Amino acid sequence: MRAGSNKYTTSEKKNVDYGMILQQASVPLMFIIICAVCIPIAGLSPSYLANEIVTRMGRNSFLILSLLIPIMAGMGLNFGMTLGAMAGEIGLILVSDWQIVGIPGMVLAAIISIPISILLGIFCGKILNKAKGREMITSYIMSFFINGIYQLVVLYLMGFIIPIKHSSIKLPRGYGIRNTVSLLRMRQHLDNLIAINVNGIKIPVMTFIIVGILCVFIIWFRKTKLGQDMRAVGQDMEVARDAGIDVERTRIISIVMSTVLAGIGMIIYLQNMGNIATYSSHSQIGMFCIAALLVGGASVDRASIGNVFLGVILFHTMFIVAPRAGAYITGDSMIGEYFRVFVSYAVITLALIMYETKKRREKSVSGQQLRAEQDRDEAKASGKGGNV
Amino acid sequence: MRSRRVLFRAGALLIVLLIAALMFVIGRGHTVYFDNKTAEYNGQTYEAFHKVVVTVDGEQVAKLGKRDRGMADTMGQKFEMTLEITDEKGAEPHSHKVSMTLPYGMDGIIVNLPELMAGLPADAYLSEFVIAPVEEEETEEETATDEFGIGGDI
Amino acid sequence: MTESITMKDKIMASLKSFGLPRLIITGFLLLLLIMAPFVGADLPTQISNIINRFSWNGVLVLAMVPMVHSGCGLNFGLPLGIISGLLGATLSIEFGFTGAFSFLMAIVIATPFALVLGALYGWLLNKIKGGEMMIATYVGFSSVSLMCMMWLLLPYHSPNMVWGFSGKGLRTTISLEGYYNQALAGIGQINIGNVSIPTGTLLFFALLAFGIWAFLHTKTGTAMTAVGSNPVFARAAGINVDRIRMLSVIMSTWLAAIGILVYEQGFGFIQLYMAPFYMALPAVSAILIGGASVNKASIMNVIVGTILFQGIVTMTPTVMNNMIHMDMSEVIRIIASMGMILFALTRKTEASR
Amino acid sequence: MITDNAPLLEMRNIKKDFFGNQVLTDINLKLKEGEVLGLVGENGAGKSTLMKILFGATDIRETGGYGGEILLNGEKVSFATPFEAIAKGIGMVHQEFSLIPGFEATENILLNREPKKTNLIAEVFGERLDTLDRREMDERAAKAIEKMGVKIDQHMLINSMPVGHKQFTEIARELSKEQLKLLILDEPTAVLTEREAEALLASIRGMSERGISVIFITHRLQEILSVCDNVAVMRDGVLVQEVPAASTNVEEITRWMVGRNVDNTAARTESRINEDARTILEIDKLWVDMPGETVRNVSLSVKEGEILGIGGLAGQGKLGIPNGIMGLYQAGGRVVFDGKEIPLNDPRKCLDSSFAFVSEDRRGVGLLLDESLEWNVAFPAMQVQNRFLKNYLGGLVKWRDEQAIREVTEKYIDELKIKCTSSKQNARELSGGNQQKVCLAKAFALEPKVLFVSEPTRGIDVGAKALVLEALKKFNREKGVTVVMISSELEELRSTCDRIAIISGGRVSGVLPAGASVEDFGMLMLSNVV
Repeated sequence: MRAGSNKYTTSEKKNVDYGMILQQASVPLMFIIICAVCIPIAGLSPSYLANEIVTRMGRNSFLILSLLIPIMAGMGLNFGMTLGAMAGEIGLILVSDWQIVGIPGMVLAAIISIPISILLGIFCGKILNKAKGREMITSYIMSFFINGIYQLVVLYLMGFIIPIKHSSIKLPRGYGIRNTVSLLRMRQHLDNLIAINVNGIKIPVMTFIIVGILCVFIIWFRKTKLGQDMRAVGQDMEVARDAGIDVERTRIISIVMSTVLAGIGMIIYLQNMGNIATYSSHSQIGMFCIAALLVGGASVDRASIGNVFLGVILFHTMFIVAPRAGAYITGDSMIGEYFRVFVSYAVITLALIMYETKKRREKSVSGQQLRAEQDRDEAKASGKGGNV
Repeated sequence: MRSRRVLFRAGALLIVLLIAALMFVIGRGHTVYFDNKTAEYNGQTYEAFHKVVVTVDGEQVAKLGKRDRGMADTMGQKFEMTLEITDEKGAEPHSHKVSMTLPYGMDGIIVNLPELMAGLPADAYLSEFVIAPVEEEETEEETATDEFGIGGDI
Repeated sequence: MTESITMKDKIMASLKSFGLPRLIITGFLLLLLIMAPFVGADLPTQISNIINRFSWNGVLVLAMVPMVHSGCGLNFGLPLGIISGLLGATLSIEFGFTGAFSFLMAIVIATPFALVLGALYGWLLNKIKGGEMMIATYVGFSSVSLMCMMWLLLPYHSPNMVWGFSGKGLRTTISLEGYYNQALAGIGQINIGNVSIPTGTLLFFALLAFGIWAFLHTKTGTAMTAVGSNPVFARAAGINVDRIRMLSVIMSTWLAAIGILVYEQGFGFIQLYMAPFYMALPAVSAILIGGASVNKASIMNVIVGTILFQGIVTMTPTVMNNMIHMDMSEVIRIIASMGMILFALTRKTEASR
Repeated sequence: MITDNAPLLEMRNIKKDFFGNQVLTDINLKLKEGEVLGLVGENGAGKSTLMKILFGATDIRETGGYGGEILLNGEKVSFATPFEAIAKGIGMVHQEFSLIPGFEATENILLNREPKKTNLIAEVFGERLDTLDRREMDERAAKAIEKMGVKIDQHMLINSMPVGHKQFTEIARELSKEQLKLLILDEPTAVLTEREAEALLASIRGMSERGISVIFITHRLQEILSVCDNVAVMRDGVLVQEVPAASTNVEEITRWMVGRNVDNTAARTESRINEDARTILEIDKLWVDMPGETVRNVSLSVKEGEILGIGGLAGQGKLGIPNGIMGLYQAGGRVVFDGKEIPLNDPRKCLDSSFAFVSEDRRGVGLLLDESLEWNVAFPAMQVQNRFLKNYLGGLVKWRDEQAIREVTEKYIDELKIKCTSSKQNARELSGGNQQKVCLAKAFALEPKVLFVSEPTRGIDVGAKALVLEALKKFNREKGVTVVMISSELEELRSTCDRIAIISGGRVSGVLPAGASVEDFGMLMLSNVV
């Protein structure tokens, strides 16, 4: 009986796809328009703008790439990437107390952050397995919860139980870490390792090489058995379970990988910034990365490497030009600041709404198909069926 | 097969640990201070030079007159610098390549150049630079407000 | 013999349903209360503080109840209601109302905003059933950041509210001195030694709480509970589920608007810009600590939860400080409240409707 | 020695009960290599349970295992999980698709059995980091598809495939397992077009030639006759017949399926068909979009005061009728009650016209599991008819009348003998039978003129069953309420109803008086099965 709708299904599918493409492109398009309007108003020199964008691409791409794997495993936007960021910060704080500087310092910080990230990732993954269907809100609250633990460790245990030697990073009271930890002797060491200058635009080649390696890794990872399992789990947990895939474990692994990558990404991010805002560097990072990814045209259940780079460019262009443009239009510099915050949140809200409505529409589409089929059936059968 | 995996894992872990250890060694950062000061050692006086130009990694980091102090940040225990020394005013400067091993435990290291050039042992020309503890007012932690302290500025 | 086993089982079962986090938090507060006199904290002052802060926050926590009842989940979109309240507050001052009357006018002006915003919010939540909590969170964030621009741009003129030097744009904090500072708390305030009881505020809270309680006993209130308990059942019984959910969202939004006004009259200031940003989280964790779940909440949960939560907020700094000379209150508050929300989100029975 | 002559599969004295409820009794079955066995029986005859036992389904073990023994190639086996069964060469294609929608056919065919290539990273982090060998995958999938003999595009995504091809992908997945010796097909043709079904039958013959045994479950008896070597007929948990397909025909099989001893087929003794009674409810060209229970073009008339039964096999659409009329699923057509047309897709309008409905989905639709019995019983009446309310302020405030609610609940607790601690107990804590009684009480409290009851005895014990049916009859007799009762159990319909309509393929295949012969009903049930 349902086979009768075959042709119908395929033709309908094509129409839906056009709509989908348009919908996926809508957010990037909106941002292109915002940027196109704001860039001339802001009046920034092209070279300054290009420099800023290239810097931010180097700084943020790695972090944003860390979001891709949980999306692949169907766990949505990993608001818990903040956990990895905190692990990275702990690594950096310790390394700067031990006075390990430059690239070796970064490598060591990464090595320290990995076990912490793994532990946090396992914890987060286990909790998310208990909250299937509401992963995002749970990972979001999780980031606050772990932030509490992080504060406990950094503000009370460091210098108290975990030895911290240097008074330049320790609070005067003898324990706890200062609000800012300087990474002066690590600052942009990675970016400058192989830096070339094209028309006054500094390109941090080494950073891009590392981002490139991660991209290659992600592409390779998709081809592995684990990557295949994650895609399967992401699309249908029950079917994957029936086929013998360990769904829970696969989901935990995806969160662990994301957390570890976020930790390394945070180290790259902070070496560019040159200092750690101990208690606030990580708190917004998840939100900005997610917003950038979504601006690049990703959705809650679908994201590609292309989305990452398009997102970084568009989102950060908006970020750079909005305050200036806002100040020019309204005469108040704060307007632009608030505008970009608003846009960041609005784009996430929009993406979430689009995702949920899409989920619901998919359900109703199947209903409508059946209905239309029955209408035809009804038309065909009318006259034939009699009363009984 | 299983033991093979264990072997590989152990190997990988070992490599990571080795890298970590290596980073500890090669990544150790020091600040080296150069003093061009008259110093005394074992009753002998070593006169400061008229002018010393210190070059580290091809980059001139300090130009020191008498009683001057210069500094450079370095990474690793092996430290090389080139000194361009002018003994007296008007004299021809002569250049020396100096290389030394820095003690791991010291963050800041003072090198007394006259003593160094005189070929004295390390304990003579090296001393630790200790930052005098500055009394700081304990900044009051912000008092409990009703909002969560988790916002950060945006 | 068997009696004792079932007794034990029963205790274990009730403990289990009560939840370990809740138990820890209650135990912790009790410990703080016991410790307080020993470490030299003044208990009457502490209790007075708890009562006062309860009176400020009670209505905000109460605003969770309608949405939880109709199955919309925890109202992480509380800031939307708070914004309505702030609009009411600032407009009431702008229009030149003063004293306690300005409080009344603030409520009157806030109400239409709350109803309209609540209706829009409810319409949205009906479109995205199943994903309410995450979207509510971000609707709250978006609206707060949008209002940040509005506070700067809207043509406010009252010299008590705008920045002195530029003459436009609202200040981040506006003093309510001369307006409705202590407008409710001042009514019939009782002072016994160090303890002062804001009778008016408590009565106002009681009034609203009674209102909600009564509403839940009416025909529509019963329908709301049924919608939350099993929406399919409700639909089969002829209930317009979307309409009931919409009503609950409007009620929650309106209560949030009133809640922030009550908070301000106790606190003495209007806080604008990013202040409402995270206000949903304390309210959410308070009602959960009080024993509510993602789709069940009672007035009793509100009262107990607010007292426990505010108890921890006020007691920890003083007691901990006196005890170990470390002010860990902030950290403890974050861990306790976020842990509570996490726990509620991961409960299986609460997760599936 | 024994192994050589032993059949591929032998089931000896298989018994199974669910909490004392015997569902399989002494099943003995033998299957030779390459044999195709058709397994037929009404819903609930025990086919699925038998196959679950064979396939090692976990819920069998969780409900206390089974009796008897299964021998595979003469060797005794007992599977704890389906994976063990698969390892031993048993494959099963379920009625519901178990496919990843965004994957190609190839990826689904080899899901979690993909050929891999190892690499250095996998040596460290484990074999899940082996890369997939795409070429090998394509080859294996192509081989499996070829084995099946039906052409499907192995690179097409599942969600852009026609339903039939999804079914074939599932079959190819089983065939791709090298060790496969026995394939169980559970109603595979239900979703296929005629041409696809033909292809499948040809494919089954092909498998048989390759030495793979097939157990083929279907309601389409013609298919059984055309493809199977033997036919096994089950009824009420007993294997009633096993004969070579060549020696029988559709009528005979039908009789075996529905036939019972004359002693206990007593139709309702007081069954009355009042030709003069006026038609109270007229259903005209109704279609309902209820997934799995689609209704198409159903016209029925219900007479005042009768009990009309609606029967048919599962999935044929009988459940869609009340759900569609009551507005729970998208529906179209015309429903006229007492001369007034009832708008569809609006539950409230139906309730306002004094219809009531007891849903087959007790826990999902029928009850507020986390509320008291009082609420469950009184809620619809309160909302629809403003009963159990006290009006204050001139009707502005409608206050719940707890007293009245308790009274009515206690009345029904007594009347229907609901076992509970008090009227305040939560519905979740009751047993299935008592929950069903609460659902009835809820409907009775509405005091309807027409009552739809859907599967009133599903999943409840025998005692409760009798009580529920008796209550329905009493309600019909004493209050003169017209009852439309939908049930999968023909016996139950025959003992309760006055007339019985049989739904097959979403359509009415006939209406017979309850006293008609079981064979006649059986023929109607199987007439245009989909």
